[in-house]
Amino acid sequence: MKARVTVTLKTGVLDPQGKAIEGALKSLGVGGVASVRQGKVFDIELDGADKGKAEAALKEAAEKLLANTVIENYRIEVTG
Amino acid sequence: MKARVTVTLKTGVLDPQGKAIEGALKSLGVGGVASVRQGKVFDIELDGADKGKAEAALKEAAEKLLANTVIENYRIEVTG
Amino acid sequence: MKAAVLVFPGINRERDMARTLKLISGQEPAMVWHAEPQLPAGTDLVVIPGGFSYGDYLRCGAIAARAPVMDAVRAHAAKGGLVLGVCNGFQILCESGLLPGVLMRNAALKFICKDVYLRVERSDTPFTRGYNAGQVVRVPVAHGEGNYVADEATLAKLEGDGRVLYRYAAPDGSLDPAWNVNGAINAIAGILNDRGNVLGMMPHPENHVEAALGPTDGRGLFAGLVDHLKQAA
Amino acid sequence: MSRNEPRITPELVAEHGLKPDEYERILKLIGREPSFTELGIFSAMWNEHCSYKSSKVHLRGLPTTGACVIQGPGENAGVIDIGDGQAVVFKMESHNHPSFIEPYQGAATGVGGILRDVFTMGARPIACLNALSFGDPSHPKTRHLVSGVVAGVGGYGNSFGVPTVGGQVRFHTRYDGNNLVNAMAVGLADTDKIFYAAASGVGMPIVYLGSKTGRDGIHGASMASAEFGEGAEEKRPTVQVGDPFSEKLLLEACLEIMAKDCVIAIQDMGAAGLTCSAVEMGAKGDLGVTLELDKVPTRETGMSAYEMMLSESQERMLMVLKPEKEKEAEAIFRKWGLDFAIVGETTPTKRFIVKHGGIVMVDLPIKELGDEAPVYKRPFVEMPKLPVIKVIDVRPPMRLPDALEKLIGTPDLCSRRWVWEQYDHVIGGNTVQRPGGDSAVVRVLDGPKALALTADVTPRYCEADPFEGGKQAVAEAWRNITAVGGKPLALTDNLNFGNPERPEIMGQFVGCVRGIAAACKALDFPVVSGNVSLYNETQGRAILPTPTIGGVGLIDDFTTAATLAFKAEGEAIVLIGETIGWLGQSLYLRDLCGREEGAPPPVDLVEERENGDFVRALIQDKLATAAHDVSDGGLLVAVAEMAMASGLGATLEPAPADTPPHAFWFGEDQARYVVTVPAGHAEALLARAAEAGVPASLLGTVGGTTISLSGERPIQLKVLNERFEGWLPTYMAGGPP
Ligand SMILES: Nc1ncnc2c1ncn2[C@@H]1O[C@H](COP(=O)(O)OP(=O)(O)O)[C@@H](O)[C@H]1O
Ligand SMILES: [Mg+2]
Repeated sequence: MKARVTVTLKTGVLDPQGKAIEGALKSLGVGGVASVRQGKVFDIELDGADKGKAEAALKEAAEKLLANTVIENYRIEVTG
Repeated sequence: MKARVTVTLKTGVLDPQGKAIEGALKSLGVGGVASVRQGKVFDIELDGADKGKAEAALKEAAEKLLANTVIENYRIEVTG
Repeated sequence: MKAAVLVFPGINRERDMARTLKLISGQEPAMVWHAEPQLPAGTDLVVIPGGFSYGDYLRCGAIAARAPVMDAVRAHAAKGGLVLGVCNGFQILCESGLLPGVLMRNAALKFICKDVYLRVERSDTPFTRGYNAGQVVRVPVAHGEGNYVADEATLAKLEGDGRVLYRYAAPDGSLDPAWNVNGAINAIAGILNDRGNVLGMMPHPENHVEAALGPTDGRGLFAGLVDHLKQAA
Repeated sequence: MSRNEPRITPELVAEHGLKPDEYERILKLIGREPSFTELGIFSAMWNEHCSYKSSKVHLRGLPTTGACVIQGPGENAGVIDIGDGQAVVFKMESHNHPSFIEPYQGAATGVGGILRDVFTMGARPIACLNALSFGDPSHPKTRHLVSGVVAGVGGYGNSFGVPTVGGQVRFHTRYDGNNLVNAMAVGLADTDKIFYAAASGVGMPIVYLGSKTGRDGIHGASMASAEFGEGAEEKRPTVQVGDPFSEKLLLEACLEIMAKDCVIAIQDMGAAGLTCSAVEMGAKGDLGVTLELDKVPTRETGMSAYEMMLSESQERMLMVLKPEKEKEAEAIFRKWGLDFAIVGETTPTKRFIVKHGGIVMVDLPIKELGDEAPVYKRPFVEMPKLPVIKVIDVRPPMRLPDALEKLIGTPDLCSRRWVWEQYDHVIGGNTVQRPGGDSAVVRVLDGPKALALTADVTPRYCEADPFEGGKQAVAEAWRNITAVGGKPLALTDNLNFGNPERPEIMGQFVGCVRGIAAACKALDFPVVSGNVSLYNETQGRAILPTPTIGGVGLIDDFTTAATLAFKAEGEAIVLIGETIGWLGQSLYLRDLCGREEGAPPPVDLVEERENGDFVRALIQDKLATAAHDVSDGGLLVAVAEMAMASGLGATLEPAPADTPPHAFWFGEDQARYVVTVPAGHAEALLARAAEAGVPASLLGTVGGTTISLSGERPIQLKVLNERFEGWLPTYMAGGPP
């Protein structure tokens, strides 16, 4: 089974990376960029075919390791 | 306008970070993880309402900066 | 030797580099701001020093690689001018396309600062003529993303052309994964471009040049460059 | 005074951490009910962190003056004179709570904050140190905290570009719920180009520099403010995220405008950001300040005055600018891609006025905001002295070689390499002695001068006897500087304790501070800056009292600095100082006998000074080939460290007949050093010691690949090394605690 966990910064948390990228895009002359926030994706393959189980495992992975829940949110999608 | 650019490693490119996360998840006892690949997402706000223009700008951003096209693929979605 | 040291926002080893260049060549290098469209006239050697240009946000070296001054560096390299990129400089060179491959997170996923041993693979280049082929030199590394990766074709070409100049090795010069500090493929620490005038390397030879502070193995690289330029002149 | 702000209720006052009598004080001071924003400002200015209300009366007892002192406590950092027109600017600060919540960012922003304190004064940072205390290795959170904190300290310093050259790491169950992260930064400036916080001149522009303001770290009151904020937002985290890249730019930009003589006064925004910095600049300069919040660069929309005044967004500064330099200063900041905005001006009124959206949100007397903060003489009790452990009551649980092999691999004695290899400790090209020795040695510019830097404290001694423990922390820092041949000049402290409202904790605090003061006086080692961190407790259990001392010493010629590694076969090993075999509170007693007991070793400050001065002179006269102080673990551990650093072993003399061997080799008597001299020079050294009235005795001879004690099996260096280097990496990789 395939899944994607997307981890993004919570609103209001400073995103130095996004800020630097935003600046770079502007100075590269890419038009109309107002703001950039950077996040992470994890493409995960799981053994087994039980979607419920997979989701539980992914939630555990996100909580324990993939996301820093103090400053980040995460979203899980089982993609196939 | 809001958009998301997702950048992932091309198949075959080694991903030490993904590998390490995979190992960590296994040793945390998260069940059934077979493999992990890490990528990035950029949530971008754009000025203006022209979708075509926005997409062109995003493509330029991805090609010029956001992705290292030697090792990475990207995908653009205008989300709202 | 007329050296130009590039300064990008977030670069932080430019002083170390400038001091070493001065110490060994006797000449003060020019410090060149990233927004400059041109290099100082008569520049022999462009040095891209270490640090965290643009915080190393996005990818190491990615934003710096797209700065205006890099067009001038490309032009300089195209004319056969010498370019040396150390640490972040190496990353910037890869991102700018002047060198192939990329530098990924260290295999242990941690920043690492320690002395390493490098085996000098050949001595017939401007960047290694200060050493003997097979010589082992001790210099520090200080990086979180120095794990060199390239696709198989690129790697075969690099190896086939003898463009790997420095490799992480054991103190006796043997290759041993235990001494490959960041997990780089083929223990690659430094590579040359196809034309032989652009070198990128992760370790910091500029930090090992003064006897009063410890090993001086880094001197050879700079002394070799000085010799090369003298001879060329 | 303003629309749209919540009404002040007793609950709201309490949520701001203000006691009812403190609120009464506010009412009396301003003669009316404060606005919500004003309440926030009072709570920020009058909390423990900013006002030092529990500690102030005691800190007055610390000696803060001396021949080298240019600026003592009270500014962003202390400043000392090192000759040749050069000054060293340094301070230590804690980021304990944030690093427990979010270890990486908490530690990172701690480093960022202390760096800012140093470069605000016009100094370029040249070194960082860090003192870290973690819970028991077996506690489920410890590994996570260690890995996050160390990565955060490194992540910030490495990117900013300052070498992190020293520190301390310890583990103890009393830090389980409350780890400590103390970060120290050291910078170099010209004595005639130091910048201070006091504003001067009326009508001078106040400039906001650096990163934009967001809703970061708006503490206790964040809930209250959310109630009137726009719409239903997710609950905001109160952790700040560090941006070392911006800070590096801020450093370069600040040093550039300082060199161009644009600055009248400058102050970084640390705790309670805009509030503290603006009030301090005005109050110190006897001036009023007016701020126009509409001009403050923000990165979020709809921020209220309250939020802007209390935001702790990082990488920001406030500056009073010479008006004629405005364009020049702005151009420099723009070049570095930083925000630059004139947000206010100085006034003659001594009022602190804040306007937002055309409304005056704050109108307070600026001096009283700081000066009239409550000061408490909190009740304290001294704990009864603990009994002195008699050596005769400590049966050795194992033979000496086994004891050494075991001790050297314990969490508190093993190598910290795993930590400091994650710190760039060579950047700058001036690191003469890297981590792993007694003090780090960092060359000053091109030399020959160098600084000796160290951070020390032994919390278990402080717990057992706060006064002796406080003395010991200072003495050990002084000793570590001496052991590399440095002349100790001044120190910074970071006083980490539990809840001061508990008399026994206050007793620890008072005892430690008195001990520190006594040692500073006796050793001519003044305090020039520091930080107090109280309320370090969880569930009513306080941390061990941990007054970290950061010491700075001067070496005239760095090429003469001593290192601890043995140098050559056949050299004589000599012990300086007296050994009676003090086992109380020793690691031997704690970690091998399972007894965390007794009175700690007393510190005789006269002896400390005599022995130290003697050793320093030996090093400076190039007589000693290696030097190392004796601290945690005692004499045999010190010898083992010298051996491991060199790969050379030692053959040791038997313990004196009147001292049981385990007490001799593992006792933690103070004021001791181990030095080596070339073969044949031992007699002369002993004679020199006798003449100086300093106890000295021959301990053995360097050589071989083992440490040999008479009548015991030889201890293989290889085995020692494996144990010494093994524990931390193994533990961090998930191995046994
Ligand atoms: N957190 C740290 N960061 C950098 N260096 C450290 C850290 N902790 C310990 N070290 C280094 O490890 C060595 C041993 O530390 P410690 O046992 O506390 O020394 P000492 O007993 O001489 O005070 C010292 O050189 C010290 O600077
Ligand atoms: Mg010591």
